[in-house]
Amino acid sequence: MPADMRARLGLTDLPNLVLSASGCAGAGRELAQFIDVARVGAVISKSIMAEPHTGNPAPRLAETPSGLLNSVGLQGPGMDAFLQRDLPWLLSRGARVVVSIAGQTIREFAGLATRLSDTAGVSAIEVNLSCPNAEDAGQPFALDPQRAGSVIAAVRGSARYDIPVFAKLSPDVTDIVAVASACVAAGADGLSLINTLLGMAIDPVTMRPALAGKYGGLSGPAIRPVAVRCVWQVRAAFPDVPIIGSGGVRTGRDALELLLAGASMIAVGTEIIHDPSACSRVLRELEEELAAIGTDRAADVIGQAHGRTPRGLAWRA
Amino acid sequence: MPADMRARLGLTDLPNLVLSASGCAGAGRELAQFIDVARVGAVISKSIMAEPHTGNPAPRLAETPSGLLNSVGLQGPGMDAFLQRDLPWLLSRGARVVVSIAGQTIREFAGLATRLSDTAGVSAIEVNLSCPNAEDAGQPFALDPQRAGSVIAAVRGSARYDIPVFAKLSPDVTDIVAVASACVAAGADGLSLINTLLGMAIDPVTMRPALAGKYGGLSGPAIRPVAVRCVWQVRAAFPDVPIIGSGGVRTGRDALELLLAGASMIAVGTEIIHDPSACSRVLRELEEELAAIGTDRAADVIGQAHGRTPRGLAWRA
Amino acid sequence: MPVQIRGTVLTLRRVDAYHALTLVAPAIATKFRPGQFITIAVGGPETSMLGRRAFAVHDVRPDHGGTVEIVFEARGPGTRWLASLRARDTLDTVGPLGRPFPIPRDPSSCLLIGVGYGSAPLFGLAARLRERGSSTDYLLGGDSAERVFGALTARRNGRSAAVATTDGSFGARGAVTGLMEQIIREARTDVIYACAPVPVLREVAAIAGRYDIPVQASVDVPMACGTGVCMGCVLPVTGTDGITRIVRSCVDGPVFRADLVRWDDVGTIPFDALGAPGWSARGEWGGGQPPHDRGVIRGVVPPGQQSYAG
Amino acid sequence: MPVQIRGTVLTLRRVDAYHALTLVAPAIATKFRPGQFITIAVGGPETSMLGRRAFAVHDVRPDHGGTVEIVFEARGPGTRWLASLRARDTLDTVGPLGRPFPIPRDPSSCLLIGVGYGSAPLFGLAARLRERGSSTDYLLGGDSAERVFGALTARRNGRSAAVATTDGSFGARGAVTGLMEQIIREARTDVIYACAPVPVLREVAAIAGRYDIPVQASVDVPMACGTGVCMGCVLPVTGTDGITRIVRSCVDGPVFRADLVRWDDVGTIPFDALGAPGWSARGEWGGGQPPHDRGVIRGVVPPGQQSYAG
Ligand SMILES: Cc1cc2nc3c(=O)[nH]c(=O)nc-3n(C[C@H](O)[C@H](O)[C@H](O)COP(=O)(O)OP(=O)(O)OC[C@H]3O[C@@H](n4cnc5c(N)ncnc54)[C@H](O)[C@@H]3O)c2cc1C
Ligand SMILES: Cc1cc2nc3c(=O)[nH]c(=O)nc-3n(C[C@H](O)[C@H](O)[C@H](O)COP(=O)(O)OP(=O)(O)OC[C@H]3O[C@@H](n4cnc5c(N)ncnc54)[C@H](O)[C@@H]3O)c2cc1C
Ligand SMILES: Cc1cc2nc3c(=O)[nH]c(=O)nc-3n(C[C@H](O)[C@H](O)[C@H](O)COP(=O)(O)O)c2cc1C
Ligand SMILES: Cc1cc2nc3c(=O)[nH]c(=O)nc-3n(C[C@H](O)[C@H](O)[C@H](O)COP(=O)(O)O)c2cc1C
Ligand code: FES
Ligand code: FES
Repeated sequence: MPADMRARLGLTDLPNLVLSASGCAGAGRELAQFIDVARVGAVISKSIMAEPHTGNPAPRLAETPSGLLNSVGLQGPGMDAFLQRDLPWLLSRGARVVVSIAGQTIREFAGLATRLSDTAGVSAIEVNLSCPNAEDAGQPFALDPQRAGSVIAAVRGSARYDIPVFAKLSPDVTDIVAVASACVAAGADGLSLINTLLGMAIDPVTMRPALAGKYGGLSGPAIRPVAVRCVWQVRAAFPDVPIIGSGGVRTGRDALELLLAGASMIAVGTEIIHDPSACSRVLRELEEELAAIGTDRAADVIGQAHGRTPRGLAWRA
Repeated sequence: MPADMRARLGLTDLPNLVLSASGCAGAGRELAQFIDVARVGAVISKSIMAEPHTGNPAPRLAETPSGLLNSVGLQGPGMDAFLQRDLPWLLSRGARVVVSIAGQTIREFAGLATRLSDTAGVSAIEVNLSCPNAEDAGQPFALDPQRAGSVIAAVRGSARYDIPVFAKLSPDVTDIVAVASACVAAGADGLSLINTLLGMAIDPVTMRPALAGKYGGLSGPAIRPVAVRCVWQVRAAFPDVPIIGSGGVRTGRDALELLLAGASMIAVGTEIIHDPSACSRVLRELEEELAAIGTDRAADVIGQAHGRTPRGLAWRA
Repeated sequence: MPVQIRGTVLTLRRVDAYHALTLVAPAIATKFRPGQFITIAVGGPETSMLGRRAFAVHDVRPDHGGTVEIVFEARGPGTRWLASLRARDTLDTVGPLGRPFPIPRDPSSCLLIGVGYGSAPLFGLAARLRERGSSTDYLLGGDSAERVFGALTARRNGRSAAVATTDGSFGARGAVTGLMEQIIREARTDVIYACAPVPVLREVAAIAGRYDIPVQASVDVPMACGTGVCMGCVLPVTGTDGITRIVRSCVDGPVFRADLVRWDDVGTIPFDALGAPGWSARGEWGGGQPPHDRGVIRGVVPPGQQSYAG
Repeated sequence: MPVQIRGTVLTLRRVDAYHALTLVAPAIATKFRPGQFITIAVGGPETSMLGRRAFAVHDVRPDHGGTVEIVFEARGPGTRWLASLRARDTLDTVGPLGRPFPIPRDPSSCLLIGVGYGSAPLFGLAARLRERGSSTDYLLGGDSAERVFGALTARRNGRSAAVATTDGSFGARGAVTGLMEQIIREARTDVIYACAPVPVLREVAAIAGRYDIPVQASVDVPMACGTGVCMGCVLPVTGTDGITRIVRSCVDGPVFRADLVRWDDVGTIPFDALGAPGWSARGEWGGGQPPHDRGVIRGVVPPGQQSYAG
C-alpha cells in the first residue's frame, strides 16, 4: 500500500507534500503541459509584486556545476494581472495555490497581503524576504533578523487570520536560526527555506560577469547540503514550526533527506527547469523510498534524523 | 610564448600562482607521487595545531552533487612533528611552503605563529579562522569580524615581520567584506578565500546524519559561484590586498574565473582528491586559457572583470 | 502541446563541422511544425548540467513510428556529451516547443536565410512552403565552408541558392547580408525567413525593412528550460499594441516578426518596456529625468536596484 | 609508486551479480602486487561525482602490454556509470595503491576468506602463495549464490573450497565465519587472508585469535582520494609500539594485521588514540574523569568541540 502523502497547510488539505517552488513553475500553465497541477501538493507562485515588473536584463541565467545562477529580478505581471488571470486559472484546474509576495518596503508587503486577503483560494502566503529593501540601500530584508521580523509582522497583521504566512529565508546569513526566530516571534505560521545563495560567475570569453545583473542566486543540487543544514538547524530550534524545505531537490531520495532533516513539505525548484515533470516524478520516487523503509505516512519521517540514538554507521553494517 | 605565471608571496618568488589548498595535499609526500611539488606555486599545509590531534570519527566524507562534505576535524601530527618531519621534507624537495595554522584560542594562534617565526622556509602563514573558538562555545572565529580581527592581530604581532600573514575567511557570514575589513585592519597581509560552506547530508538508509561529525564543510565545484562572488566583493573593497582564491577550481578556466574576479593566486583543493595531478593540470590549462586570450602575464588578468565598460554580451556577438 | 519522452538514438553521424542526430520520437515527430525546437537533458542520470539544450528540428521522418533529426555543433560540454552518444542510447527529450514559422496563405517568393546550424530548420520549412505553392530561394552562410550546412540540398531543392562565408572558402566572402539585396531584387522576394545569430538577424531586419519585406526571424537566445518556467531567455519585443514587453523566446518565439524585435536593445531593459523602472501605466514618466536621459538599463545594474533572488 | 593513466576499456561483461572490467593499463599491471587496489574517476569530463572509486585488482595479464581486471557491483551512481561503459572508452585510473598482502617466507597452509566482491583479490594472491609453495584453502561467501564470486576458480585451484550464503542458495546457510573453525582445524591453517565487510572481518579476527592464527585483513572503508590526501578513510589501529593511531586505510592499508585493528572502535575515536581529546603524550589523563567514563567519541560529536572545516 502506498504511503499516505498528505499534508496540511493552514486550513487547506494538500493531497501530498511535494510543492513547486516559487519562480520555477511559471504561472502554472507552462507546467500543466506536462503534469496535472491538481496533483502537485501546491503551486507556489512566482513572487508577485504590486505592479508589473520587467526584471533584469539578459543574460539572466548561467549554468554552474550542479547549479544554476539566476538574476531574473522578479519579472512579473503585477498583482492585478495575477489575480485576474493566473490565480483563477490555477484554481479552475484544481490546484492549491501559495502566493509568494515581493515588496521593496514593509508597506508594500503589507499592501500585497491585504490584497490577497480579499481573494478566495489563497492557501498560504509565502513572503520572499530576499527582496531588496529600498529603505536600506537594497539590502535584502532576509539578511537582518529585525528587518525580516518587521516584514512578517506587517504581513501577518494585514493578512486574513485564516491564511497562513510563511517566511522564506535566505541562507546567506551568519545565523539563520536568529532570522527564523525573529520571524516566528513576529507571527510567522511557518518557514520556507532555503532561497538561493548569493553567487557569481565570470564569462571567460567576455571577461565580465556572466549575468547582466552581476550577482545571481545559486540553486540546484549544488546547494542541497546547505539546505539540509539550514532545515536541520531551524528544525532543532523550532520543532513545532512547519517548514517548506527547498534547495536542490532532484529525486525522491533528496526529498526524503529534507523531510528527515525536519521539513514538513518539500518544494521543487530548479529541477523543474531541468525536468518539467519533476514534481510528479519526485512524488512517485518519494513514495517508493517510503515504501522501501516501510513507512505508512510521509509525516512519520519528518525530523526523524534528529533522533537521539544513532542508528549505527551505514558502512559498518 | 607561454605566459609569465609567476607570483610573489611576501619575500618569496613563486614560480606560478597555482597553489595546493590546505588539507587537500596531505603532507606533500602523497602529492609528490604524481607531481613535482617544486613546480606547485606553493604547498599550503594542512592546518597545523600545537598538539597531535585525532580529528573526528568516521564517516568523515560524503559526496554531494559536484561537492564534497568533510568533517575531518583537523587531524594532524601537531606542530613539533610538522616542523621535524613534514616541513623539512617539503623544503628538501624544493617546494615553497605556506603553513596553515589552527588554534582554539587566540593565545594558541599566537603561539603557533611564534613557533613558525623561529623556523626557516615558511613563505607565509595562513590563519584558518574557521576553527572553533573554545572561548565562544565553539563558534568559528571567522563568523565574527571582531574575533577574526583579534586572531589576526595576535598572529601578526607574534609572527616574524617578514612572514606574510593571510587570513582565511569563511563564506558562512552575512557580510564577508566586514570580516575581511577587520582582518586587514588587524594587519593581515593578504586574504585567503573561501573556506568550505557549512553543510550537512542525511544518509537515507540509516536516516541519520551521513557524517559522524554531523555538520561538514562543503567544497568542490558546487561552491565555485560563491567563491567567485566572495572574491569579487572583497577585491572590490580592497583592491590592493592580495587574495588567494579557492573554492571549486577544477580546470584552468575556473582558475581564470577567480583571477578575473580578483584573486592574485589560486588554491586547488577538492580537485586534488579527484585528480592527484590537478595542480599541474590546472596550471597547464590556465596557461592555455591565457594564450587563447593573448595575455603575456597571468598578473595582467587579475581583477579584470571589475573593468567599468562591459565588453558586450557574449551571446549577442 | 509538447510532450516529454525518452527518445532513442537511431543514428549519429558527422556532417562537416556538425553532428546529425536522429532520435526515435513518434509523439514529437507527428506534432512538429517547421521552426519548432526540442530540448534535451544532457549528461546522464548524475549530470552536473542542469540547463536543457535546445535544438531546431532539422527533419522528421515517418520511419520507426516517427523520427526527429537535429544538427548540432559540439561547442560546449553539453553538446560534446551529445556528440559522444551511440545508437540505442536514450535521451530525455521535450518537444515540439515554441511558435513555428507562419506560412503565407498565398503563393509567395520566399527567401530563406540560414547561418551555421541556423540553416537546419529551413529545409523542412521550404518543403512546407513549396507544398503551398511558394518558391524558395536560399541564402546560407557560415564562418567557413564546413560550417555552411545543407548547401547541397539547397541547390537541389531551391529555386536558387547563394552562399557566403566569412573566410571566403565557399561562395562569396563576407556575411550573408552582403548578398541579400541582390537576391531580394532578383527574386522579387515577398517574405524572408531567417535563422542566424542575433547580430545577423538585426542586419537582415534592417535591410528587409528598407524593402518593406516582412521577416520571420528565429532567434538563438540562451535557454535553460525551453518551456517558459525560468524566464531566462528574454528579449524586448514590441506588441502590435505598440507596447514593448520583455518576452520569453522559448514560448513567444523562437520565431518572431523581425520588425517587432528591438534588436538594438537585446540584452537590455528598454526604459519604455512594460514594467520597466521608468515605465508607468498611465504614460507618465515616473522620475524627474527626461526619458532620453534615463536611457536603458544595460549590462551591470547597480546592486540594490534589483533582486538577485529570482 | 602508483601512476595515473588513462586506461582503455578492453572488455566489460557480467559475471553473476557483478561486472568484470578489463582495462589496458601496462604501467599499473607491471607494478601490481596482490592486495593492492586502483581508483577510477567516474562520470566523465563534467562529472558531479568527486570521489574516486576504489577497486581491488582481480587479475593482471600481459596482453596489450598489461591489463588489469576489476570485479564490481553496480550499487551506487558511480559503479552504475562504470557498468554502462563500452569497449574503447577510457578511464582516469590511479594505481597500484595501498599495501599488498604480505606473503609468508616459508610454505604455509593459507586460508583465503572472501565475501561478495571481496573474493576478487584472492585469486591473484593464491597464485603468488602457491608459487612460494604454500597451500590455499578458500572460504567464500555472499548473500546468495550469484553473489559468491569465483567459486569455480576456487574449486579448480584451491586445495579446498567451501561456500556459505546468507540465504543458503549455495553451500552452507549462514555466514562464512560459521565454517571457519572446521576448516582451520582440518587444514591446519597457518595464516588467514580475508577480504570482507568490517563486521565479518571483526568476527574472523576474533575466531582466528582464539586459535592464535595471524589474519591479514583487507578492509573496505569508504574512500574519496585513495592516495592519502583527504583523511577520509580512517580506522583506529594499534601500532606494534602499543599506541593506537587513527590511520588512513588507503595508504596504511587496505591490508592490516587484524589483531591490530580496533574493530569494536571502527567509526569512533578511542579515548586512548594518539591525539584524542583525552590523550596526553605524558600518559596523564587530560581531564578529571576516569578514562573508562570518558569512553569513546562516537557518532555525533557536540558541535563546537570539533571543526567541520577540514
Ligand atoms: C531555439 C533554438 C534552437 C537551436 N538550434 C540549434 C541547432 O539546431 N543546432 C545547434 O548546434 N545549436 C542550436 N541551438 C543552440 C544550442 O542550444 C546551444 O549551442 C547549446 O545549448 C550549447 O550547449 P553546450 O553545452 O554545448 O554549451 P554551454 O555554453 O555549456 O551551455 C551552457 C548553457 O547555456 C545554454 N546555451 C548556451 N548557448 C546557447 C545558445 N546559443 N542557445 C541556447 N542555449 C544556449 C545551454 O542550453 C546551457 O543551459 C539552438 C538554440 C535555440 C535557443
Ligand atoms: C580497497 C577497496 C577495494 C574495493 N574493491 C572493490 C571491488 O573489488 N569490487 C567492488 O564492487 N567494490 C569494491 N570496493 C568498494 C567500492 O569502492 C564501492 O562500492 C564504490 O566506491 C561505490 O561507489 P558507488 O558510486 O557505486 O556508490 P556511492 O555510495 O554513491 O559512493 C559514494 C562515495 O562513497 C565511496 N564509497 C561508498 N561505499 C564505499 C565502499 N564500500 N568502499 C569504498 N568507497 C566507498 C565512493 O568511493 C564514493 O566516494 C572497494 C573498496 C575499497 C576501499
Ligand atoms: C529561475 C529561478 C527563479 C526563482 N524565483 C524565485 C522567486 O520569484 N521567489 C522566490 O522566493 N524564490 C525564487 N527562486 C528560488 C526557488 O524558489 C528556490 O527557493 C531555490 O531555487 C532553491 O531551490 P531549488 O534548488 O530546488 O531551485 C527562484 C529560483 C530560480 C532558479
Ligand atoms: C578534505 C578537506 C580538508 C580540508 N582541510 C582544511 C584545513 O585543514 N584547513 C583549511 O584552512 N582548509 C581546509 N579545507 C578547505 C580547503 O582548503 C579549501 O579552502 C576549500 O575546500 C575550498 O576549495 P575547494 O573547493 O577547491 O576544495 C579542507 C577541504 C577538504 C575538502
Ligand atoms: S528558456 Fe526558460 S523561460 Fe525560456
Ligand atoms: S581515501 Fe583519502 S586519505 Fe584515504
